[in-house]
Amino acid sequence: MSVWSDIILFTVDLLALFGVYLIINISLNIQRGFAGIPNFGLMFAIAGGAYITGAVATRLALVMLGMHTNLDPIFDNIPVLSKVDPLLQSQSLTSIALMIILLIIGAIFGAILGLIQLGPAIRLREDYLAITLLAFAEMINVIAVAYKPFIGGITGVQVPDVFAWSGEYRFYIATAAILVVAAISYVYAEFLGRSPLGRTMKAIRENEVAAMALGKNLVKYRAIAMVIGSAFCGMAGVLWTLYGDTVTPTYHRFYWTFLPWLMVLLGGLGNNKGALLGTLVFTVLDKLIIYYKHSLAGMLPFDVVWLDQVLLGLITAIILIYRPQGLLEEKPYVPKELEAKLKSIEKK
Amino acid sequence: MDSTIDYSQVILHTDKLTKRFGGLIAVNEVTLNVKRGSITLLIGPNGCGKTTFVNTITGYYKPDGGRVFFDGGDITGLPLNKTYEKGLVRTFQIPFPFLKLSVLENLLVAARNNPGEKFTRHLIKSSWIKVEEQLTEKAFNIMKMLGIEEDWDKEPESLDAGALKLIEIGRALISDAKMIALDEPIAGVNPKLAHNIFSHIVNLRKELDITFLIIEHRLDIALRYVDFVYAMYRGKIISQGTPEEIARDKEVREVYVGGE
Amino acid sequence: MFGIGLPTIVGGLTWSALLSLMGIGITLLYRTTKVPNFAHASFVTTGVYASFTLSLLGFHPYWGILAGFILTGLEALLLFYSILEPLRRRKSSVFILMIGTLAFDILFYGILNIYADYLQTVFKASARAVYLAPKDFSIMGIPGIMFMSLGMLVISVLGLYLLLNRTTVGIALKACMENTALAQTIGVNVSLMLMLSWFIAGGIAGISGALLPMYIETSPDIGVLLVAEMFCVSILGGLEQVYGAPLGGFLMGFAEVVLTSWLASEVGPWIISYTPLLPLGAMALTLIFIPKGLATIKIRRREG
Amino acid sequence: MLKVKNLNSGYGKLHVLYDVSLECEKGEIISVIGPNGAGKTTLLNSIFGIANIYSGSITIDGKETTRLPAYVISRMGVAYVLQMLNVFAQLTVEENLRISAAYSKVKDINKATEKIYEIFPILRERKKQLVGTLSGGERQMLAISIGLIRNPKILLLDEPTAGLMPLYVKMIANKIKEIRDMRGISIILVEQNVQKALELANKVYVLVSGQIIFKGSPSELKEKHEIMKLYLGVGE
Repeated sequence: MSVWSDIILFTVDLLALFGVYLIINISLNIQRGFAGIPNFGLMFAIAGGAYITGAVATRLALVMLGMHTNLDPIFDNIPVLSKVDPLLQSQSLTSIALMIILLIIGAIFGAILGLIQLGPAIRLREDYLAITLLAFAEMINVIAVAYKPFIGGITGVQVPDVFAWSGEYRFYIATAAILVVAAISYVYAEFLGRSPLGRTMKAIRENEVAAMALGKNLVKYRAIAMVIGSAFCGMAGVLWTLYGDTVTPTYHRFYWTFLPWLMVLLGGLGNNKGALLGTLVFTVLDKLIIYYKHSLAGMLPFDVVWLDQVLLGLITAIILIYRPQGLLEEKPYVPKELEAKLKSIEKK
Repeated sequence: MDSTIDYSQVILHTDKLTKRFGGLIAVNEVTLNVKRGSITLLIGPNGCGKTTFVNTITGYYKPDGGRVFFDGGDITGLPLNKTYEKGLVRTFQIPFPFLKLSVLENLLVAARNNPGEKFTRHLIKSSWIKVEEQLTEKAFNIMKMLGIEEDWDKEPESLDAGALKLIEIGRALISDAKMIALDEPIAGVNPKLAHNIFSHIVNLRKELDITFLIIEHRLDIALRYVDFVYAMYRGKIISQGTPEEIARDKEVREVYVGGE
Repeated sequence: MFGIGLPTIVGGLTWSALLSLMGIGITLLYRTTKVPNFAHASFVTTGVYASFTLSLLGFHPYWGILAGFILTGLEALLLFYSILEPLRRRKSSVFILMIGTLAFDILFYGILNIYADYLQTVFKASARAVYLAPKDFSIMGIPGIMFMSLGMLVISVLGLYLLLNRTTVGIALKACMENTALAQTIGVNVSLMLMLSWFIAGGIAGISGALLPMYIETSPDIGVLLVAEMFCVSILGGLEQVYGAPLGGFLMGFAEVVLTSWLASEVGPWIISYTPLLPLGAMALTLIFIPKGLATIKIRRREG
Repeated sequence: MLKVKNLNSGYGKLHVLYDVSLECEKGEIISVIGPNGAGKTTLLNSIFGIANIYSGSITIDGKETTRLPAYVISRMGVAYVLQMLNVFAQLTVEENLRISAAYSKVKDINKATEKIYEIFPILRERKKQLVGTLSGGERQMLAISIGLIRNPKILLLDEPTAGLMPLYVKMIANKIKEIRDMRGISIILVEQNVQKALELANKVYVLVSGQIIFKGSPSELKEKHEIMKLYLGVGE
């Protein structure tokens, strides 16, 4: 019994992390894999989605529940939530609606942040661009820490628990919500990769000059890729916040920019299946290390979590040197829906 | 403007077009006309400014002086993608294939006004799949004509240099251009294929009413197929005329074969 | 002047010198290998733990300058040989090389943390909050770290200048920076030159790291925390000029210490929490608005 | 002196040269001509160890050099004058010459520099100038001098007259002959300028689409009207 519940807990925990990273990695794959934009500031939109949730979720819940209070939802966060949460717990539909509205807000806010990043993205060369976007992303943390009315400074805020209605199944439902969005982002990215829009993005990635000579407006397509990608990142931030029902301005580029990059490189750029595989391999590895942390802890004179970094660094270096195309290589797409057409032409 | 020329017959007209790189004047006040429906050849030795000329009219470079008129409008200084929209499409001397796209996709991506490319419509497959099918058919016809239809699903990486040249030309053809500027379409191509390419160009001009401006090094092959020739040397037009006139031109021959 | 006291000026000078030392290596490596080196983070942290270890063993922490230089130089060589050379041989893009330095940095971040944990368990030392300033000397009330950091900066810049202008090896290194292909044709062993530049750049980063705990409290995270700022210093100073980094370092160091301290007294102390925006914003703006001077023009020109 | 045998080479997956063989004796000028993109520069890059060699062999004085790194080949007495970016623009003329001499077997650098100035007097006038300020022709002379000062056995020249004014073309051509006669070194000259190439060469190779389609003396090539017309764009 306890073994099973352990396994189930492990799996649910793993799936939540996997789902959030899948959304982010798919987004990176659209931006870098398809459109060739080396977004080293993924964290910008992810943290943006998370922080905007912290900033508006409680206010929004008050409005949706028709509650009035003189307390400030940020500075008097706990007292306000102690009134909001019990009410929300009994209203599953309002909770779901709140979640969906927050997702939309997160997507829009993420997209706006993506457009801000576009400034450097159309001007700079790859390596400089990466550093600039990285610096941009760091700034959102500085502001979130310094400007207290946003999400309460360094201590952060709690957000209404939109999954409370599911009681003891809360984490299952929350995980399911993450997986649904992850599935949508995956299916969408697959579709995009086969649409003329995705094809044009790839053409720009392959050769900017040739794409321009074929009439493609580089800025426009970069903007589209940034907006789509950043919207997904924003949603990932929202979901991660709702999953843990709290947010602090401690989003770190290591977890929210570097890891996604390494996972996508591991799986293979420009290929959604690769992104999926890379995410799976990494999250399983990560969770296993944490899971076995305690059994190893006595044997080693250091915290086992650091092995995570050592392994990750090693694996990435090995992949870069020995299999730069990743585990799954990008292949040209042969359109299935056009197959009938192709056959009839070939016969002629 | 020159009063002896009928400008309604001219699709491309440059007026004292100039492009400098630092102290070097790569294109020096070049004035030339390309007649609608013609195949016009621009020749000259290496480094004489031919490629820079094409780069400047199509907007890869911004000119430092002079104007470019195309199809009745002023296109001076428009960027590459805008000159494409006006109907002026160019190929590159070194082929720039999209390496991770199949040959078919390389052609499809070059098509004009594809509704599936629009952010607002890409999710609605029914709005673009018809166009996509038509384009596929068109692409196949072009590939057949160029003799690369066998390779339609291959990555350009696996093909030889000649085939890459043909993809480059195929992309220009599918774009419904009014005029195509070909930058050394037969450089590094064996003579038989080179003649084939030129025969195709002649046919296309007849069938599709496309104007061609061709930059070439290999006069022997090119001269047989063209209507009018400009010869360029050190950034300037030094001679112009029919292929016969050019072949007889003393100055051209001296420059071209590397005399002093 | 503006009511700023001597300690602020001393702090500004020290911090500027330390930042400059960190930036020099990034610029040097960018000039020779064309790669923005993310591993500079762990280079600096390695320097920190070099002097900390020596102080645990009973030496004066300033011996860490020497140890940090050598150790970190070797670490840089390890990165060069294990990751960058194989990638360069495969003709990987600069971007992939950059990811390579990131991978190495993450690997070493783990190793340094393991080492810190080890010191903590074995020596019972506070290896996650390293602060060695109490061991520093002082001259007329001014902490020795100011003299040491400025001195090290002068030595590094002077040393680089002499190397690059007065020695054959240095001129060959300069030749490599300008045109690797041409340097090869005149018989310069390019990979040896690159190796040299990695050793020097790593070594100087190690020196800055060794000095760091004499000025601020450090931890295994210190490099990661400072790496964006290091890039900022290097980029502000201009990546095309090896000696540009100190310019960026002093601009940044003074802005951070002196300017904010002045602003805090004039506008209010709340402004201090926005200080980190300064380097980040300055870097982003430099890159976006004056990329030309930094040779960062986007469009790749393939033919003339 | 130099023997290239059944060379197949290129860059990564891009196969450029197919079964190319070439021989060069001491004191000879070999011209390699052919259309754009035929693989002429790749041939020089292969000899110099920059391109990827798939099969075949290259020997210099009987010593195999096929897979040696460029700087080793350079120190064995091969000087390569690149077509473009062939001088250090941020160094002075003299620094350019000295750095090249410093990495060769030349002992007395001052004497070697002096010799170069005798061949190209204009460089003496410019010796303190930054190379970025030189004219195209002067740069080309410096580029050749950078190779020459190393006292090489073999000099590889990649289109030394491309894009130059006719005055300089003539001058450089004369210098190339002078160099051969004076030092008895072998020169492999890659040219687009067919006339010049034929005038200078003892032996000519015509390279088309990565293959040698002709090998012989300049006068023999002039008889081959077909080749001259089809591939080189010369003749009626």
